[in-house]
Amino acid sequence: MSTTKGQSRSRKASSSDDGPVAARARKETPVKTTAPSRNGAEAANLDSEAILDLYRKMNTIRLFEDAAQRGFRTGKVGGYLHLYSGQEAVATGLLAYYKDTDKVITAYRDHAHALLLGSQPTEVMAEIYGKGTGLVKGKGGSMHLFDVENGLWGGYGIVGGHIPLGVGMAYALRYQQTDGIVQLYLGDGAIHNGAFHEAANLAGLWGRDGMNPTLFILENNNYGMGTSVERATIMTDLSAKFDSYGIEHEDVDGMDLFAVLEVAGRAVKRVRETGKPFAIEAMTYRIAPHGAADFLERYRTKEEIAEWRKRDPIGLVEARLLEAGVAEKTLDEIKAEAKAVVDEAVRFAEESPDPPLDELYTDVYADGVMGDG
Amino acid sequence: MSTTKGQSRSRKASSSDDGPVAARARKETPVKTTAPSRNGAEAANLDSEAILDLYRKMNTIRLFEDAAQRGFRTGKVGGYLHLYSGQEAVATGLLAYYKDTDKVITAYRDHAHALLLGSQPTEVMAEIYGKGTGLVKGKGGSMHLFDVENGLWGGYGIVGGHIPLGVGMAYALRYQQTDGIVQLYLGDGAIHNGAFHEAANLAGLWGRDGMNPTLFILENNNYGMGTSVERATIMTDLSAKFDSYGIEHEDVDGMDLFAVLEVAGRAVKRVRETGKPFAIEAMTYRIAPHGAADFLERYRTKEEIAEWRKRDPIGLVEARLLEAGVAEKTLDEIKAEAKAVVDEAVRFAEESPDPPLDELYTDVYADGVMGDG
Amino acid sequence: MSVMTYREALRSAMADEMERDEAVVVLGEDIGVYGGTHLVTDGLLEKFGPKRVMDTPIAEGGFTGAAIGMAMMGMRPIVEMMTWNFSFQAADQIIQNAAKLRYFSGGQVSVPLVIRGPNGGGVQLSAQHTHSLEGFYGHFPGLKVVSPVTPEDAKGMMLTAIRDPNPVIFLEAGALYGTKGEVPDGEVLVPFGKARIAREGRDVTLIGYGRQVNMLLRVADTLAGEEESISAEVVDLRSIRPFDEQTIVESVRKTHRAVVVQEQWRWYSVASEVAAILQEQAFDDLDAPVERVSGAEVPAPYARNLEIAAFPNEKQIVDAVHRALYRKS
Amino acid sequence: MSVMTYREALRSAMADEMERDEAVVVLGEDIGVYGGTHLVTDGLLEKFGPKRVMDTPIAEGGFTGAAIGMAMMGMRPIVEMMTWNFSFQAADQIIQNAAKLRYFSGGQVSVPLVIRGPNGGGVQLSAQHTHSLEGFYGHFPGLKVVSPVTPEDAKGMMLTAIRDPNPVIFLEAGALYGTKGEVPDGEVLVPFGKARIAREGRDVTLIGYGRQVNMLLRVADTLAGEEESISAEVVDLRSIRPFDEQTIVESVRKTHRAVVVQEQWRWYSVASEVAAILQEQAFDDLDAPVERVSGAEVPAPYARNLEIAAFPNEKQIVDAVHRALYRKS
Ligand SMILES: Cc1ncc(C[n+]2csc(CCOP(=O)(O)OP(=O)(O)O)c2C)c(N)n1
Ligand SMILES: Cc1ncc(C[n+]2csc(CCOP(=O)(O)OP(=O)(O)O)c2C)c(N)n1
Ligand SMILES: [Mg+2]
Ligand SMILES: [Mg+2]
Repeated sequence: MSTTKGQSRSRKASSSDDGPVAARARKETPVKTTAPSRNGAEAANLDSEAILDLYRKMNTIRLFEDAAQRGFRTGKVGGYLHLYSGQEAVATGLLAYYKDTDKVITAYRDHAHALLLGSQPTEVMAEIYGKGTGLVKGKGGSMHLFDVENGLWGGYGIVGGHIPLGVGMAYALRYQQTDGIVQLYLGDGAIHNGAFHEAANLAGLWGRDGMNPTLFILENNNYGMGTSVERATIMTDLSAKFDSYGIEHEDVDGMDLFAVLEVAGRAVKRVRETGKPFAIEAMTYRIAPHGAADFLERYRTKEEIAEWRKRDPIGLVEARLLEAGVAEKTLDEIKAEAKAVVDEAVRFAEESPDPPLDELYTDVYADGVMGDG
Repeated sequence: MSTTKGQSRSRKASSSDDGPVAARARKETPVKTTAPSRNGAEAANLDSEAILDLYRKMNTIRLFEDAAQRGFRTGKVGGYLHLYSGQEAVATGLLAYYKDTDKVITAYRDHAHALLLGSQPTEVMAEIYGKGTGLVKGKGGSMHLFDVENGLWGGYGIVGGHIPLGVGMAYALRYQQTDGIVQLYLGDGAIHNGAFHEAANLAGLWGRDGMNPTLFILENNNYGMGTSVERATIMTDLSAKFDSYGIEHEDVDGMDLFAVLEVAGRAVKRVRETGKPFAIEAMTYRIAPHGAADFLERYRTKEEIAEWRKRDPIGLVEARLLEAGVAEKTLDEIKAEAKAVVDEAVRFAEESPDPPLDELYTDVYADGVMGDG
Repeated sequence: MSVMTYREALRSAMADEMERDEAVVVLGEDIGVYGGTHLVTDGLLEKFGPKRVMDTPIAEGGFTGAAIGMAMMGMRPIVEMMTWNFSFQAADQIIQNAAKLRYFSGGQVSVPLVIRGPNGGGVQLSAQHTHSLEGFYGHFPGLKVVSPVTPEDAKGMMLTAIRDPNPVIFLEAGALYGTKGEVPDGEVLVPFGKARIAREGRDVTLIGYGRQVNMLLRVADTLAGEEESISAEVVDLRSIRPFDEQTIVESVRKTHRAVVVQEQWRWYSVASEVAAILQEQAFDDLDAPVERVSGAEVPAPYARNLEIAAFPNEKQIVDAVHRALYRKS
Repeated sequence: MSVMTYREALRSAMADEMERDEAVVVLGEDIGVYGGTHLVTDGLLEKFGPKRVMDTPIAEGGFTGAAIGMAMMGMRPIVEMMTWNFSFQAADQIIQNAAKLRYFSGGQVSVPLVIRGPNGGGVQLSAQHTHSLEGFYGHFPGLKVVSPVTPEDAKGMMLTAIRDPNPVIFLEAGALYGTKGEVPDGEVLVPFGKARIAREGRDVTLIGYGRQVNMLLRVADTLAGEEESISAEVVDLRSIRPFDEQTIVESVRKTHRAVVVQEQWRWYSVASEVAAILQEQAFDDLDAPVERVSGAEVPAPYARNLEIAAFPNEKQIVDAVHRALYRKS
């Protein structure tokens, strides 16, 4: 535990040399809740079955990412490939509260979100392989996963660019009188982009009339590619930046599934009920490189990675389950099942055909103009 | 006095229904100094001669704007025309501390800045008239006044667009080891634009190493065209938005020249010495329409304008001077002199020739490529 | 039929569609309380209320992106760009999201969005406030780009735009908001991708769009009045993407000569494409090179005399016609 | 002469100029500690320190605007766009400020700025990460736009760009960073506005820029090897603005036929302009329409087979040449 609190505190603290204003801003944010919540599970009233299911999902994500990475290293996967490894607890905890009227939107690090929302691992892997059986027919690739039936609205490659979309989607959900909310994921690097600030201001403004049920989930893995938070801003208490838009916020230890579950449950309920935006900053870490082509990783030390690996989110859940008396064997079975799912996904992807060439010209326009089929 | 404090407080207070976060943010900003500072003049150690000179400048600005407005109404001036009337105390107080190593950059409401920095009123008016004798040869017009000899670096028409420029200029001033600072003016509407947020974050970041002597002057006249502050954001304490970038800030009654002088003196000194950015939010009001073509003004009431006119910045200085025993006659003489200066500017502008046609193709490139002379 | 201004034509199209379809909303800067800086949306707030007529902060990228999100959910937002000059701040949203979302979602998402506002110069707004962006946006697959000149087309094409399931860049002739014309009553939609023969002629084809079309019609009169009278056909492109190649090619097959006129800069522009198309598809029919008349290759100047010199004028066009007919001016 | 990669050529030009001139600085995302995502700036931080090699937050509009401000003050900033796809977020700064500042300041200000980075596709980055923006930026007066393909030009044109007193859009062939070539030692500047005859020929002129030039050279070989051998001249435009009209016109006066190839989309593009120029200035010399081969009119797809189909290929070009020579393929 102490490791992260150390990590996360030191990260926040890195702005101590920012002068009184930043210091004040830091003080002023709501009490941080990065402390582990023993009873997160209870708060989330999840029985051990439910927890085992989340554990299964986290394992599937990790193994899925490892397999995608192998596909890239062996030249079967092209383009960019951004892995979620290390951050599993965040999306797993948040999406445990997904309701079918909700919508989810994120950036390019989107495999986990698709898997958690119920997309077929086979089709997700096929998309990453660029096959016609892929989630978006091989047209988008790893960065552009969409499965609107299951609530996933992308998958975007331009940092900051998807944030205004999510805010507009949230407006539509209330305009259309649904009880849905938007789970909008962004990274610590995206928060310095103007698109975030313009969108957050609109969310706060529209939320005044209950017209903006946006739950911002800031996945602070301390790096935007190779640039650490403290090298990107001097006001490193990122969640406090939501104060400028009248958006309340809370921090959470993003490595601890149970802490995430607890905060997520409260936040989702509140956003759904009020129609006002809310923000969660999850302190997390990607143990994977930024992208599969990020070979050097000069921007961080092996030691730092090792420190965080000690708090691997899957390991933490495992410890808790064993502690709770779940048999080692049960966990091994689950891991085996997860592996089987991923192996099948890889097999499916490898054996799937390329998209038919005439797909090149479809889906440009919604109404067959200009050579669109 | 009470009027403004009422006005300004009510303006800040308008966020009281923004929920606890905004409320907290408001609380957390430094103590507001919108209260009038009787000794602002002393603090700025200005003798009455100096004050009379500032009074002269404010009158010149007001009469200049009235004349430009007449030019527009009579069809002699084209394009857009944005008047500074009502806001004179802000730039007059701030630029009283201009030093010749400093640079000034602002948006399109820029006539006063040029006049205060020592541009010839004749050439400024000629520019507004689109004449070849204008400050920028008739090529830019009212929105694009430049006089780099005197420290004016424009004059920009795209809201938010000039803010990153000012921050980069400030970096250059330190990189080149001068003691200059940048006075960067922006409006309350511009603060919602992404360009502001990206630039302010860079200013804070570069300021950490003393490489960003930017003095942000937020001229809060409560309207972005026809949109009031509280209709543009729910977190209406605009200066508090600088907290996100570790930039300290202070508010001032922008109608009171002496209050502005006091804050300006401290702020300019501090930015110059530290190389770190600082922000001043001046609560002010434009008694003129947004632009000369803003005829309806449906967005505000005659009563509101009348209320503010009671605190006309020129009237307030006048009262203080009379109180201090300056003779009415002296003030009348100054007004007459100011009028003479403006009349001469108009005569010059009207009699000046159009730019020669071959000017159309000059100043496109700094070296004569592609037809550029 | 009823006579209305270009401004009223746009407004009535929006009002009609808002009446007809709850999904249609309008958002932008000062379109509500202020009434719209060009009064195009005047009265809509009173009629449809603040949930459907939304004043926004000055954040073109943010509210354009939000409108894209609304459109993804099945709403039909109309974004007002106070002027198109401000759309550079929204270029990332328009080009990276609106234009491409349908493609990179494998057809799962569509973006029924209209972005409209005044385009082009002519009233001394100088460099930052004077752009003609037909080619700039027309370059990108996934967008539709139109530029009506008559009140009739303004209404008919706005109706089409609002019902279009794709993002539409609607470039209004800002200088013509006050001009009147006959407009058919009711739902008369004008399809995209169909150019309009504004005047029939035999000797030369004059091609343009937006406010240039009015100048081309004046030039056609002038040419008809010349000693050796020249009969000019005037084609109003109307739609930049999709583009009606057939109409201009057929016209040139008849006249054997073409002059294309635009306010925008020459390089990599609409006129470049028109010349390229004609030499590709009417190579043997052309008796002279396609002449191009474009804006001066400089940022727009402020001074009235310089601004006038920066835009195409009737004399330049007449001279171009004479060159195309190998006559001396 | 020394052999170096395209990447090394760019780096050595920047390093040389930074040595020579204190005013030159580099800024962008992950160009320092990370070494540059394409390693073009690798080593510069160690050599010149953090005040001259500045890692920035992800705020293209902000840091590009800041660089413009530095340039106004007499510094010579080089901005790295990690890829040009992100420049849409800086379009307002590039088009509204960098391109126009000198004009609307009446010549009081100049902006000696270089914005550089990889441009074009080919490695399955899909729709949002695949653009070829020569025409997009080339449209605007006030900007210079160049696109070198050889390591020699990469260095020579970068030296020219850094010393240019105007804003230069430097579009690198991202797919070619690793390709090697001979580069003259020392300060050998390559001027802008001068195209390069990459191969002499008699029967047809193949026109392109960037990585297409290499394909055109391969096609020229193919054509030479055909039964009825075709002698193709290959012109590398190099500079998009200013543009060398003379070289292509003279070549076509000789060959009477032209095929222009580009990765970017056809509509309102560089190829449109080339065709327009040739029909204007070589009307009587052209024995066939100028043929255009462009990228498929769709956002870039991800799947390898679709991406390959979306870009011009040798067969398409050969077919275009045959059409231009009225031969059947
Ligand atoms: C506008 C823009 N600039 C740069 C990039 C290149 N880029 C891709 S991911 C990334 C880092 C983003 O960091 P963060 O938001 O923290 O997300 P994370 O990768 O950590 O999940 C950058 C700079 C981009 N995609 N878009
Ligand atoms: C990006 C952009 N959007 C819209 C406009 C149109 N516009 C000109 S001034 C203005 C209001 C700006 O308000 P504020 O920043 O408060 O400055 P003020 O006019 O009050 O001095 C607007 C919306 C613009 N010039 N640029
Ligand atoms: Mg990150
Ligand atoms: Mg204002």
